[in-house]
Amino acid sequence: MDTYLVTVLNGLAMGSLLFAVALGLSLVFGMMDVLNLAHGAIYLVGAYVAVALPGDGASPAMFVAAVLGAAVAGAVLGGALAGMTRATPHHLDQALLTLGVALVVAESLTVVFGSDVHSPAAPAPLDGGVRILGETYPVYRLLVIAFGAVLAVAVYHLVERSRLGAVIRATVADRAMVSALGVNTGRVLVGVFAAGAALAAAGGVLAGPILGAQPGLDEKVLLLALVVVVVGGLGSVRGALLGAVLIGQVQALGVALLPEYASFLLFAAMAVVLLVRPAGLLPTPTAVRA
Amino acid sequence: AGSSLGQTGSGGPGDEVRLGLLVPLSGVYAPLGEDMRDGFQLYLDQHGGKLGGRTVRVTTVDEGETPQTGVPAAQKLVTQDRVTAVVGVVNSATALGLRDFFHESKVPLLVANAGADAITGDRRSPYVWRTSFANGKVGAALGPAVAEEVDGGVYLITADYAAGREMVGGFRRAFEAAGGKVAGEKYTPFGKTQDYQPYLSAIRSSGAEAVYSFYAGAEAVNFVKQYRQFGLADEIPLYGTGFLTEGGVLDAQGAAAVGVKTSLHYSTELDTPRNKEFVDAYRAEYKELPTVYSVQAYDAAAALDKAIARAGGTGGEDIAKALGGIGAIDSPRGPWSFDADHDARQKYYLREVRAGDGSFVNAVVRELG
Amino acid sequence: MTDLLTVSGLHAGYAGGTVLDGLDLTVPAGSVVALLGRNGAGKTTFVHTVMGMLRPYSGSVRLAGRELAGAPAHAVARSGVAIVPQGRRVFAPLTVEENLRIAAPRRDGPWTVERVYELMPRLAERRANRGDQLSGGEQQMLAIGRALLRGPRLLLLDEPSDGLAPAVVDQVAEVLERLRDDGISAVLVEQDLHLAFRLADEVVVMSKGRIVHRGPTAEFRSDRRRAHALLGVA
Amino acid sequence: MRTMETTAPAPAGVTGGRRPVRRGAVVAVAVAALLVAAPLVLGAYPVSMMTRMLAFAVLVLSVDLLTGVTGMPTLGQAAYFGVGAYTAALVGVHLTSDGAVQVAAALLAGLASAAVTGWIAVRAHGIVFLMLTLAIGESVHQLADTWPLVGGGNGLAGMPPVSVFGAALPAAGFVYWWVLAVAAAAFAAVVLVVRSPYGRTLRGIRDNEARMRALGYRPGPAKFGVFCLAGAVAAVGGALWAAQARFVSPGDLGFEVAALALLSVVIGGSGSLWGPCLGAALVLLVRDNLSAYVGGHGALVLGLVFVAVVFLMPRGLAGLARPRRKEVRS
Amino acid sequence: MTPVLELRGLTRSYGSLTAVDHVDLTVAKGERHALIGPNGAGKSTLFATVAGTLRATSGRVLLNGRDVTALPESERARRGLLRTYQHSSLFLGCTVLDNVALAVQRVQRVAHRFDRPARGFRRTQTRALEHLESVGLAGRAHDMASALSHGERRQLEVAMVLAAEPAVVMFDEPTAGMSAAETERFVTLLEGLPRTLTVVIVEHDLDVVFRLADRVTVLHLGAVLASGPPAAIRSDEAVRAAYLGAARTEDLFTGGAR
Ligand SMILES: Nc1ncnc2c1ncn2[C@@H]1O[C@H](COP(=O)(O)OP(=O)(O)OP(=O)(O)O)[C@@H](O)[C@H]1O
Ligand SMILES: Nc1ncnc2c1ncn2[C@@H]1O[C@H](COP(=O)(O)OP(=O)(O)OP(=O)(O)O)[C@@H](O)[C@H]1O
Ligand SMILES: CC(C)C[C@H](N)C(=O)O
Ligand SMILES: [Mg+2]
Ligand SMILES: [Mg+2]
Repeated sequence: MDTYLVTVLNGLAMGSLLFAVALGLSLVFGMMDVLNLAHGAIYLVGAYVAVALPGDGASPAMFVAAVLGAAVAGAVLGGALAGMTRATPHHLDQALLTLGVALVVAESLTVVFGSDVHSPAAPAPLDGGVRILGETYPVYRLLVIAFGAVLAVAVYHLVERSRLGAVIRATVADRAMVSALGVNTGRVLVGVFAAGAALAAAGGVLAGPILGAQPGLDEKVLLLALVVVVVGGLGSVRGALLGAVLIGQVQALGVALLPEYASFLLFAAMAVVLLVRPAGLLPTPTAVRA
Repeated sequence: AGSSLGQTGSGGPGDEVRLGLLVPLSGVYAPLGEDMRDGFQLYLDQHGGKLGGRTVRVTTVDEGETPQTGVPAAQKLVTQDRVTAVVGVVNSATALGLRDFFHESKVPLLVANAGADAITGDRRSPYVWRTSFANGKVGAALGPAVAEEVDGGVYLITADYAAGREMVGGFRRAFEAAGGKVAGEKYTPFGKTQDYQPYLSAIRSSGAEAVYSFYAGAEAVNFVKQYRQFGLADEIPLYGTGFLTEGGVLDAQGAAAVGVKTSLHYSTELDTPRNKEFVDAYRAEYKELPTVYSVQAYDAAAALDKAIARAGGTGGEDIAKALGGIGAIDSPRGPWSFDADHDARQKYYLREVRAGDGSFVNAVVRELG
Repeated sequence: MTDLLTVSGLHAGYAGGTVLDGLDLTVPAGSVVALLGRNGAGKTTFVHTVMGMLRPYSGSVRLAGRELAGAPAHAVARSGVAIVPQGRRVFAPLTVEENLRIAAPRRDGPWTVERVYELMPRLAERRANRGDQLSGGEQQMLAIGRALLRGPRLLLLDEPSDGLAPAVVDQVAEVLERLRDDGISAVLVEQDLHLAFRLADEVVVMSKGRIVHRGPTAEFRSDRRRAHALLGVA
Repeated sequence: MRTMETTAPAPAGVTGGRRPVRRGAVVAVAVAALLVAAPLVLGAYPVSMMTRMLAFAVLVLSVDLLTGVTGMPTLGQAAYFGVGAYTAALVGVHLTSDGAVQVAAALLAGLASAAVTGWIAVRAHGIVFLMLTLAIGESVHQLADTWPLVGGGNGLAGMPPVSVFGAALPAAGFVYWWVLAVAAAAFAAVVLVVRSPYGRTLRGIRDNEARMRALGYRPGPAKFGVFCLAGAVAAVGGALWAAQARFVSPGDLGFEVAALALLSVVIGGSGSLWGPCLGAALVLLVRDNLSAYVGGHGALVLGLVFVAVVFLMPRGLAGLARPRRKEVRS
Repeated sequence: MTPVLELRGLTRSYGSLTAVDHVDLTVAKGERHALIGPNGAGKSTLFATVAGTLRATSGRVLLNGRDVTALPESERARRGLLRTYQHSSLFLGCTVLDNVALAVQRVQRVAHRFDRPARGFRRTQTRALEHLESVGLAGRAHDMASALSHGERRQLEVAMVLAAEPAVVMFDEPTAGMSAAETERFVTLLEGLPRTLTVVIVEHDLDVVFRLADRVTVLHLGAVLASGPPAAIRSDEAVRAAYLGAARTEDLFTGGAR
């Protein structure tokens, strides 16, 4: 039983990471209606920022600086993407465009960092483990859980409770009309995009000590984030959180309980959720149209 | 270029030999491919760009990650570039998928990594040779040693794909034959597992006295690191096939890998003059340590060197025939030769990860049977 | 009387096709111009082009002397133009309250959300409903309220009575009359001729992207036959 | 192959309908002639390359049928492509080298597997459909990767050269002609479906499913039908792929294949059928050939191509065939 | 007089709001029945509930005496119960002709044929063109529906629903957005329809209502406020207060003969 409790805890840590990464994707997709397939590549940029940190076991200050640096890099990339995706309103074209950017970014990272696997260490004071229920548990992962919780509360208030949030949602619904109300929608678009990408990149730094950095990680993370977003419901912060926690547990507890089916669990969970609730667990409320 | 309605064959005789190097330069296997390219090139450089006395022109193509890209790339080498022989191939499926093609084209293929047992087993071809290893044999080499060292059950864990199952299967047969007991086994989704905590918990509660595993690439890094982060490294010794701690993977694992024991047919730490000379040369050229992958390709060049010298001409058929009679190769890994299955008959070593000066190395503990 | 809006030589259309073919129109300050015409004449195209929601191929759109042609819609909006678009275009995922709030400029204007509610109490009742949970008429009210909140100098009304019950049309007419008296100018595209005649100082008739008639309202009403011919009714 | 006139949604203002059609027919005949003549002049490698392109184009065709015509973006067609390829390979290894039998078996297997899995997917829309098809694709991939009967991760080798009417086709050029013939038939079949009343029904579903219901349609069965059809077409593509490669592995039905197929549709201009086929050729060309010249950084080139397509060809390759017009904001 | 459409205690709520509240209504075969009422009275909701787009909260819908309350929308449409949308709901990526042909081919039972190109189905094509002709859109048959102006879309909406050969058709503000000329054509079109067809129409344009309707029902706050012949409704005080407001009787034009 205790074994499973630690697994549940670990599922929370993974869920927390997933949340940080999926949130940006969800905001950009659900609110700006752009399917940003470069999200994983931007995450990877963050992961490599963590790699580029001087030496293993950097100081916490250094680590925070890395998170901020990555966020800035992500924001710049996101802003650029926002500018580019304005060229077309079609989902599939946007997918093509952002995937193209993703390939270019990821491949450039390989040129710079090589194709070897990297695995940055957690900041020195956090690199140890604590005993929990008779098992050793990495301290760093506890910190990740806390981070996810703080992020969730902050973003929820910003997006679902403020005028800015309303402007963003309106911009998705009818960009030209928002513009006709005197709002520079271009800026809104760039802002949301940049914020989403900054979250992805910061998530990359944060996840660095757990998932490492290597070519191909971008796709895996993107896929997981997509699953989280779709399961949770597009565009809603609470949905992303719930989806992330659920998928985190599926990959931890589910795998522990049903190891033979481990490779099918992720998609099975997603299919079940979508069959029962096609719009995800907590979609932004949509009314029946008369 | 002529029409495409006739049979294809290798380039005709001539003074120059055209060789194809088919290694992954993109995708998850790219680090292996780069090492192989470097190893092959080193041999050529050391021999004035000649093999068997003939000038060699090498065409390198990207194998990619799967046969989707690997197979067409090989076809290009043979039918377009008309190479005499091809060296490389990391992915086992790609090697298996190319078997018929090389067999029918009568062009020799020297597999310098792909480990599937079947490449040189059931469907052996006179044109397909392997300078690397068979998965089952790498695993089997460690079986008796673990049975001897560990007093109690051993837990088996690996990625759920052909190579993983073959390596662990090979280990298990040899291990159980030597009287070992299996405490449990898990096959983790291949390429999809980032977090091993659920499995590590299961290992802990199984009461196993040791763990045997095979992973490669990012999975190897994550597994070994988490094995330490979750405190198992101090309690349950970890054994594995050498790929678990080889090359760039070990660099990424760093201190987390210290103490992991593996079996492999090579280590940079082999204390022989031949190896020292090789390591120094390699280091001087590429500013990094060689890996088993570099050696496998290096040795493929060596095998071709001998075969071309022996063969009457530079035709693929001649070389393929000649490969059977080249005898022992004096390799950095120690002397080895092709066996009847066209596989490398070679020694395996028990290696243990130790801290070297500034980096971590696979120290050689002893030779395995 | 000076002209607030001066449009000259306007060419515009979609995907390379031309709808407006060298259109000229002026709206004097403080007056309401009714823009009439059959379906597909190009009225909406004109309104969208003035608003900056559609970029013209060529031509000039001046608001109190300032050139706006080619400027993005938000810039046009900030210079004092507001639109009640055809088809309402309320923001479906936003509540009534949010729809109004995001329209209100940050500085104080003549209109507040509360005043809109007073004008159209139906909206107040439904303030927590999402935009797509409103009846057609309620959406139209919301679209009008949203434009009023901008406190514009120039109102572009694209069939504001569309879908409104007669009693509500009446109320809206009263408001617009008051606004006109306050000196706001408007371009009123309307199919409801009662409303158009009640509000407009001048009538402009469009056909196939061109202006085919312009004159004071009273004059237009005085010739039934011509009016019918212009509007395509026998 | 009556290709060119198939630009699915008729271009606005078909006032001069006659001439474009005739020009299209001329281009179609020319293209067909070039395709047929290719093996006579090209070497074995380019011809095998073109063979793969044709097989892949058939897969892409099925993706366009779902994505472009019916509005159901899919990442799962590689699964049926794989089912077809494995079926053909199994038939080849164990039963007969007859290409027609292999294609027929693959077609049935694709149809059946699409029918078994499709009913789940067709209930969804948009991104949810995309993710469900992805789930199907990944699950089938996982199955292929671990099922010993089909060789697991090592793939299925040992397929003899394909034979047609009893004659084995050992050389690349003959295999090419066989694949070309089958691909052309598949293309013609899909074109017919798309231009038929059923095709119109599918476009109606794409544009406004709720309205279809209000008109008395039952979109569910119609979508299920096209899903099965697309599964069958993809499987035929798989059989052709197997006929060329004579080897099948899980890599043939992985995510990468599914994604490239979907991207080919976008690059080609979704809904036009022939555009995506060109897109398929372009994508394979870049992936398999250009990569060699840029030291393994083929993905970089591919990425740049994707970006360039969006900016230079807003309506895909198919858009180039129509007069270019100024784009405007609305 | 045989009732073709009967609503018995039909109710539809959105959460706490009862948009349609125990409505009883009987429409006879061939009748031209107008439904009017203030904004938000529940007219569109009523249509959607009758058509089956929305499920009824309670109550029943009878078509030709058969209870269709449990049937999905498509089944009701197949039995001839159709409606237009207040916001045009078209197939914007298809041509104008295809929009109508979609309705025609369903009725002609060729919607799932794929043995010939659609062009080969002559009967479908001509029928669709006839319907376009009747609303004045024949000249735009090959344009994309998305290229139509607002009013043109309203016309297409009418053509589409008539092409589906309804037995009972519910028009939701069909002339909103139509110009005077187009409205006139619509009214003429309706007047020319055979009396085998039953029409229920929601309109705010009272000229249209009083020209067409045999009977008028007034909905207010979801419930029936009054129902009767046009003259009676016009003079009903309650209706005047709830809906009509100041009557607009003055003549639009001051000069010239009519
Ligand atoms: N999806 C919904 N959720 C909640 N309330 C709704 C929803 N749809 C409509 N309503 C409310 O139900 C009431 C009836 O709406 P309905 O659209 O039926 O009115 P209507 O009579 O057609 O009005 P109009 O003449 O303005 O079109 C309105 O007050 C509206 O706000
Ligand atoms: N997005 C578009 N793409 C192409 N053509 C369009 C588009 N929108 C409108 N049109 C065409 O432009 C012409 C003018 O349309 P517009 O909407 O300006 O007419 P309108 O006068 O407002 O008509 P209505 O009274 O029906 O609203 C019409 O012929 C219409 O078909
Ligand atoms: C050792 C590994 C890199 C082997 C490789 N995965 C293979 O397919 O055989
Ligand atoms: Mg208009
Ligand atoms: Mg209504």
